[in-house]
Amino acid sequence: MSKILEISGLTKNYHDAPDSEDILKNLNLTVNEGDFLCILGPSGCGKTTLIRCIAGFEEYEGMIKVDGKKVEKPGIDRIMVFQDFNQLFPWKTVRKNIQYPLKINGITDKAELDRIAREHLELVGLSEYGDFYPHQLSGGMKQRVAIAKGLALNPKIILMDEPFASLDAMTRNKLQEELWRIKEKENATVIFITHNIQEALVLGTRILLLSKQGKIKIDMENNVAKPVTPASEGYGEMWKKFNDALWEEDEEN
Amino acid sequence: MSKILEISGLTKNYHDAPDSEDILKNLNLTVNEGDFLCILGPSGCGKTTLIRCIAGFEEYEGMIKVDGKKVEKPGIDRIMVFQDFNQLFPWKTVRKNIQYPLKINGITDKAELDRIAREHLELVGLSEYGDFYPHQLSGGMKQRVAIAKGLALNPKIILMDEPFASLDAMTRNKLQEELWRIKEKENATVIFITHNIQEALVLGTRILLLSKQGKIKIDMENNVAKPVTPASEGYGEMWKKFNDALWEEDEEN
Amino acid sequence: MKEARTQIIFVVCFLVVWQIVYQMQAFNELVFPSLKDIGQSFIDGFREDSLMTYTMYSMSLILKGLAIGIILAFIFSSIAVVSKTFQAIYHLIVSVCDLLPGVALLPLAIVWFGIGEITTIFIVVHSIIWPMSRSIMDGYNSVSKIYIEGGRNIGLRGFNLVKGVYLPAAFTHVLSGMRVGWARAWRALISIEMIFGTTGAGAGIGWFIFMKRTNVDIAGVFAALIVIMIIGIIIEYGLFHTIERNTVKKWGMAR
Amino acid sequence: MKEARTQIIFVVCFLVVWQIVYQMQAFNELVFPSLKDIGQSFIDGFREDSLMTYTMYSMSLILKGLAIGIILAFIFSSIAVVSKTFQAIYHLIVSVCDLLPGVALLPLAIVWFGIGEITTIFIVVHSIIWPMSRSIMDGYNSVSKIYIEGGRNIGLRGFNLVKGVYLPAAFTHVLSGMRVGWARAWRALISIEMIFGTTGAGAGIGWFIFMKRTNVDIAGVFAALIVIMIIGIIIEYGLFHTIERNTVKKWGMAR
Amino acid sequence: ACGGSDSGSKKDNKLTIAYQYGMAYAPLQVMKEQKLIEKYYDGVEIEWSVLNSGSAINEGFAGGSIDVGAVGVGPAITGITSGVPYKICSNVSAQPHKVMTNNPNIKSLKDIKDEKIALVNIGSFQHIVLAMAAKEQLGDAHALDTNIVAMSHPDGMSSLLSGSVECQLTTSPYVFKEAAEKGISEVNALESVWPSGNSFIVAVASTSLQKDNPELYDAVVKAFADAIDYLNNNTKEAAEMLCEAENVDAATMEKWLKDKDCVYSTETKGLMDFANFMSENDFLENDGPKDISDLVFDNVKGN
Ligand SMILES: Nc1ncnc2c1ncn2[C@@H]1O[C@H](COP(=O)(O)OP(=O)(O)OP(=O)(O)O)[C@@H](O)[C@H]1O
Ligand SMILES: Nc1ncnc2c1ncn2[C@@H]1O[C@H](COP(=O)(O)OP(=O)(O)OP(=O)(O)O)[C@@H](O)[C@H]1O
Ligand SMILES: [Mg+2]
Ligand SMILES: [Mg+2]
Repeated sequence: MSKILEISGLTKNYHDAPDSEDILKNLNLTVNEGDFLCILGPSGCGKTTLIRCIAGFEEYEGMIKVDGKKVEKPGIDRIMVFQDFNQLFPWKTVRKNIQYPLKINGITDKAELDRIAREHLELVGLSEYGDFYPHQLSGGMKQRVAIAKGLALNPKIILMDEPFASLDAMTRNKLQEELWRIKEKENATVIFITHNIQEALVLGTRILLLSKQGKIKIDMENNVAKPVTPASEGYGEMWKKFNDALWEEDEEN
Repeated sequence: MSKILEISGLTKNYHDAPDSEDILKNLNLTVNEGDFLCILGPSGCGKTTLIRCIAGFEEYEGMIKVDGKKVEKPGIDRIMVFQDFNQLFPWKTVRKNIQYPLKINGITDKAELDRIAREHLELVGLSEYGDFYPHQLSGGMKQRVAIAKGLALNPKIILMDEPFASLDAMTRNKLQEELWRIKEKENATVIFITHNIQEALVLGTRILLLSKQGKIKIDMENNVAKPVTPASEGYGEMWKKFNDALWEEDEEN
Repeated sequence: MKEARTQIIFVVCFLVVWQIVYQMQAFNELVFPSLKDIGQSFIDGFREDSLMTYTMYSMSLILKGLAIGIILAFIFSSIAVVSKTFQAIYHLIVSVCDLLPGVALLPLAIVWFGIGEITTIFIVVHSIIWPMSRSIMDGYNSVSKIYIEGGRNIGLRGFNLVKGVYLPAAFTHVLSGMRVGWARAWRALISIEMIFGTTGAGAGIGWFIFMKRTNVDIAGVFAALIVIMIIGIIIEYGLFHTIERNTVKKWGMAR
Repeated sequence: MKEARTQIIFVVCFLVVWQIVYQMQAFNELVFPSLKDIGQSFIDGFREDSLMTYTMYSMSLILKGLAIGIILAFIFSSIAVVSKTFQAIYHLIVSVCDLLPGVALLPLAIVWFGIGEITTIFIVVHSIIWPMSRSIMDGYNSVSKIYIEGGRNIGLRGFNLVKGVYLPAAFTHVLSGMRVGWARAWRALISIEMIFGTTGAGAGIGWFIFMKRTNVDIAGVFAALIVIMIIGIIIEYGLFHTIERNTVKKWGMAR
Repeated sequence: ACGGSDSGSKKDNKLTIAYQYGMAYAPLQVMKEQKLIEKYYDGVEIEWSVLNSGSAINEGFAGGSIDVGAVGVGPAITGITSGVPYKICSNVSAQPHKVMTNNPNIKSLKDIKDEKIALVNIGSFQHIVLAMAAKEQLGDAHALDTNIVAMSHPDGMSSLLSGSVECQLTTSPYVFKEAAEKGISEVNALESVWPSGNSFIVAVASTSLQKDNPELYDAVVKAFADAIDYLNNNTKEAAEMLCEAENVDAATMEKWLKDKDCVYSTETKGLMDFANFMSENDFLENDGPKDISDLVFDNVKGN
């Protein structure tokens, strides 16, 4: 498998105060094409910062290469679903929010656009909400539209920042399945931040545990056979490993 | 136990379109003082809308009484922690965000204010971030500050909208414990929205399952003895009951 | 509806107070005319003094000036978002030019553009382009970071980013700027007509005011002011409110 | 720093182009003076024509006018947030009054306030209170709902809510309005001084321009404009930028 | 007409005339209505502009966009001595100038202490005339400068009537209107220094017009003469023509036109005295004219 993402010596400091600390320090990471990389880690450890750097939103020291090319600005090859509820454009309806990125990227056929929007709205269970404006949606619904919008673009790399955090168990389950299906079909690479160890085990082909200053504490393949359930072989063991590491993390602070 | 909250015939429609549907329809609910009421339900079913009505942010039909008085506007007796990451005032530092509500409500002693802020920042693990502005925090950190701010006010009714959704398991566990402790100490009443059945079981003395249009599908006391763990007696049964009901919910749609 | 009722009641009260003050003879009649005189001047203005023609001429100048001013303000502000260098320069230009009153530039305008309509339009443009540019640039600078990132994320660059994200996201600022610009345009136009005069091309409502004043016909001046006010109300409640309702209010970005 | 460098380069280029145009004799020397003449007028202005006194006098009027205008704009806009009735009325007043040029109101002001400084200040206030009120009200109306709810949630009501939430949350709009107001104040003051003036109470920079213009001394006019520009640059980069850096930029609300 | 560079090519049939509003400019109104220039110069296309200040007209000349204009004596002298490329081509009118007051105790300039005097502008014709009177009667040309409030004639009138100022130096028709109000009286001040009939408004023409297109220039001069004749001989008809702009009935207009101080003439009067006074009393930044020929074209008669 080819390396789609290579990070070496990544250091990030927001420099917002004279004595501001490095958020990420000399981080090295390689991700292969088709990987589903889940990132766990305590709140504030730099997960979001890391994927923002990969997405091209932040200046950084060190080197991030996507497909061999240094990341300097955002690109349509890396689509990000943000953590924030307000990432939809409030001046566009839900449907337009999904179609607009497609239009910009060359899909102009009306029927095609409608089909894609319909399919993806159905996927996230919001078929009836196409004409709503974002401010008329609940938190979870906004988040689902953002996911639909990201997936509709069929990007090579999908960066997701706790996308399912505000969804109920059912919707979450369904979307997890869909995400996995789409990734497999398109052979996309997914980098996925979550606080849910179970979710990481269910989805990830590889799981990363980040600790303070972006130190990679655990970086391992997830060998539990898909589809993963709590009853799968090796699940309990893996779960405990990450859970313990996270607690340990906590005690260190 | 005295009834602190009485809701009868609550109907809510945003009237944002000529044919807009009722979000909540004829909802009846009574909450006793000291209750810890957890609300589960699929995304978009009206959980946020319900607690916004209780908090006094929405106009509604029907009757909501807090302590026997009709709710018409927000009041300092009902403190709400919103679902949105941007609920902190961006123009105040983290510490000021916590102290400002206290100042308004009559606590003017500098030392006292500092003590409260310090204690509560410690509580949510952000002692070092008192002088940061909200935009310098991660999503989970913002959420924790909002929780600290809400708790610092010692309100009689705490309304929380998925407050722990973006927190890692450890932080979440710790805050769950703290929340429970504070509630016990102050004999506060908590209404708590979550998507996590386990969380509902761990925290709630009473658990509500809402379905479309705010229909109350399950409303039961949580009799599992505290502290609740997945190993507690009755836990598995309860968990299954809610999980099944939620799946059923999903199939109905 | 309730809003309109309040406003009508207010206007009526205002008129009543006016008439009472008039009756009290607190001011010389030459400077404080009765409602009747003003009404009469208003009607005469349209019937005899071709106030309509003056008004239409002013409107046509305003529209030209506004169109040019708004378009230029948008173009420059948008370039300023795209290019940091241009932003530094344009910001300086705006800070400086916004302070120069049209009257002070009149000599230059006369020299550059002669004494025709163009000079008037130049002054009108001068009086709106800078405040509008400020509003637009301030708006652009306060667009929430997440929308910009959302736009860049889906591949928007340069002017497409401005059009697709900055502009709608800053629309409350932009609308605010348009309102200020519109008002400025009127004020500038009328002042210029009153200070500078008229040219062969035609005369506007400011000239009408000037003539009425020269003839110490204050009721006539008020009649002209009322025309301006009526136009203002039509534009504010007919145009701007409608735009607002169909944009920022519909989008949940303003109340 | 990079910004300042760009700006200095731009100014130098501008001056060079000016001098080249002058050398080409494209315009009559009377109306397009050389840099040397302007510079000379500038120096003479301070040395002989007490330009400094004029400037200080204008500044003192501006400050008074601005202070009154800003305070009134804040008070009225804030009442408008608290009371829907007042909002309807005030919105109407602003839409209407903002269109009336100071020159047209001058006769009334003279009658009401006599011929002293107060009349000038009145016109300055008139020229800033409406656009500022618009900016502030538009800003208040676009404050994100969640901040208002956050404020009401912790028990803020009425003016405390305005002070504690609306004002800081709308600060980009407010600053934008202050900048527009500041520029308007200058423009209004200079126009008024050019149209209406007294030598008794003191004379301002507009008066200086007027006299230079009467004497067809365009270099002198430019010298005065340069003084205005320099003041503008000091206020913009010394005051407004500092405020901006210590508020909205620090708060992450603007770039 | 854009820019000064094309002022040499004015030899076509276009002519831009700028004047100001009021009965002092009546000859231009007559020329316009009766197409007098067209009568003497076939096919000329005239653009008439009514500008509100002498400065604007001066700037128009400087920029080459005005060919003929009518301005006060003051701005004309200032313009010529500052190098604006024009000279006086004809006298236009004299108008009554009076100091009016609402304070019956003020009988002469000596009675004015810190009372305010409204007049149109510092450096204006009115200001200079006042200075002449001040020099004669108070010994110092600038004795009253601190009493001056600059405001337009109508503003001055309403201020006088409402008591905001005590005195106003004004001209027709305001002197007539004010005289008709009760409580307003005239201050004896100006007759001795600026006798009736002295030039108030003069016509100026660009030097390039005179040099490059003398026929058109002559047509303009003749037209002024005709218009002034018409005003003097057909006062009734002229009054009817002018009354609408002044918003009075024709009879009143006729009465105003027939006032002894309201003189329309092509001959300048007192021009050089005025220029000398300006130059001696710091009203000019540049050197004053040495000779009347510095101020007027050869065809102009008068002093
Ligand atoms: N814009 C910013 N300016 C300054 N510091 C920032 C900024 N954004 C984040 N930080 C800091 O960087 C650190 C990591 O933030 P980040 O958002 O990457 O955390 P995270 O791992 O995503 O946490 P969470 O799980 O809570 O979202 C935090 O300490 C935060 O204070
Ligand atoms: N401001 C609004 N205007 C119109 N409709 C709204 C508004 N807010 C919410 N809704 C609608 O009300 C319904 C319930 O929303 P609510 O936010 O209460 O859901 P929720 O149960 O909190 O969901 P989630 O778990 O996703 O946060 C949704 O269908 C939503 O579209
Ligand atoms: Mg994060
Ligand atoms: Mg919700």
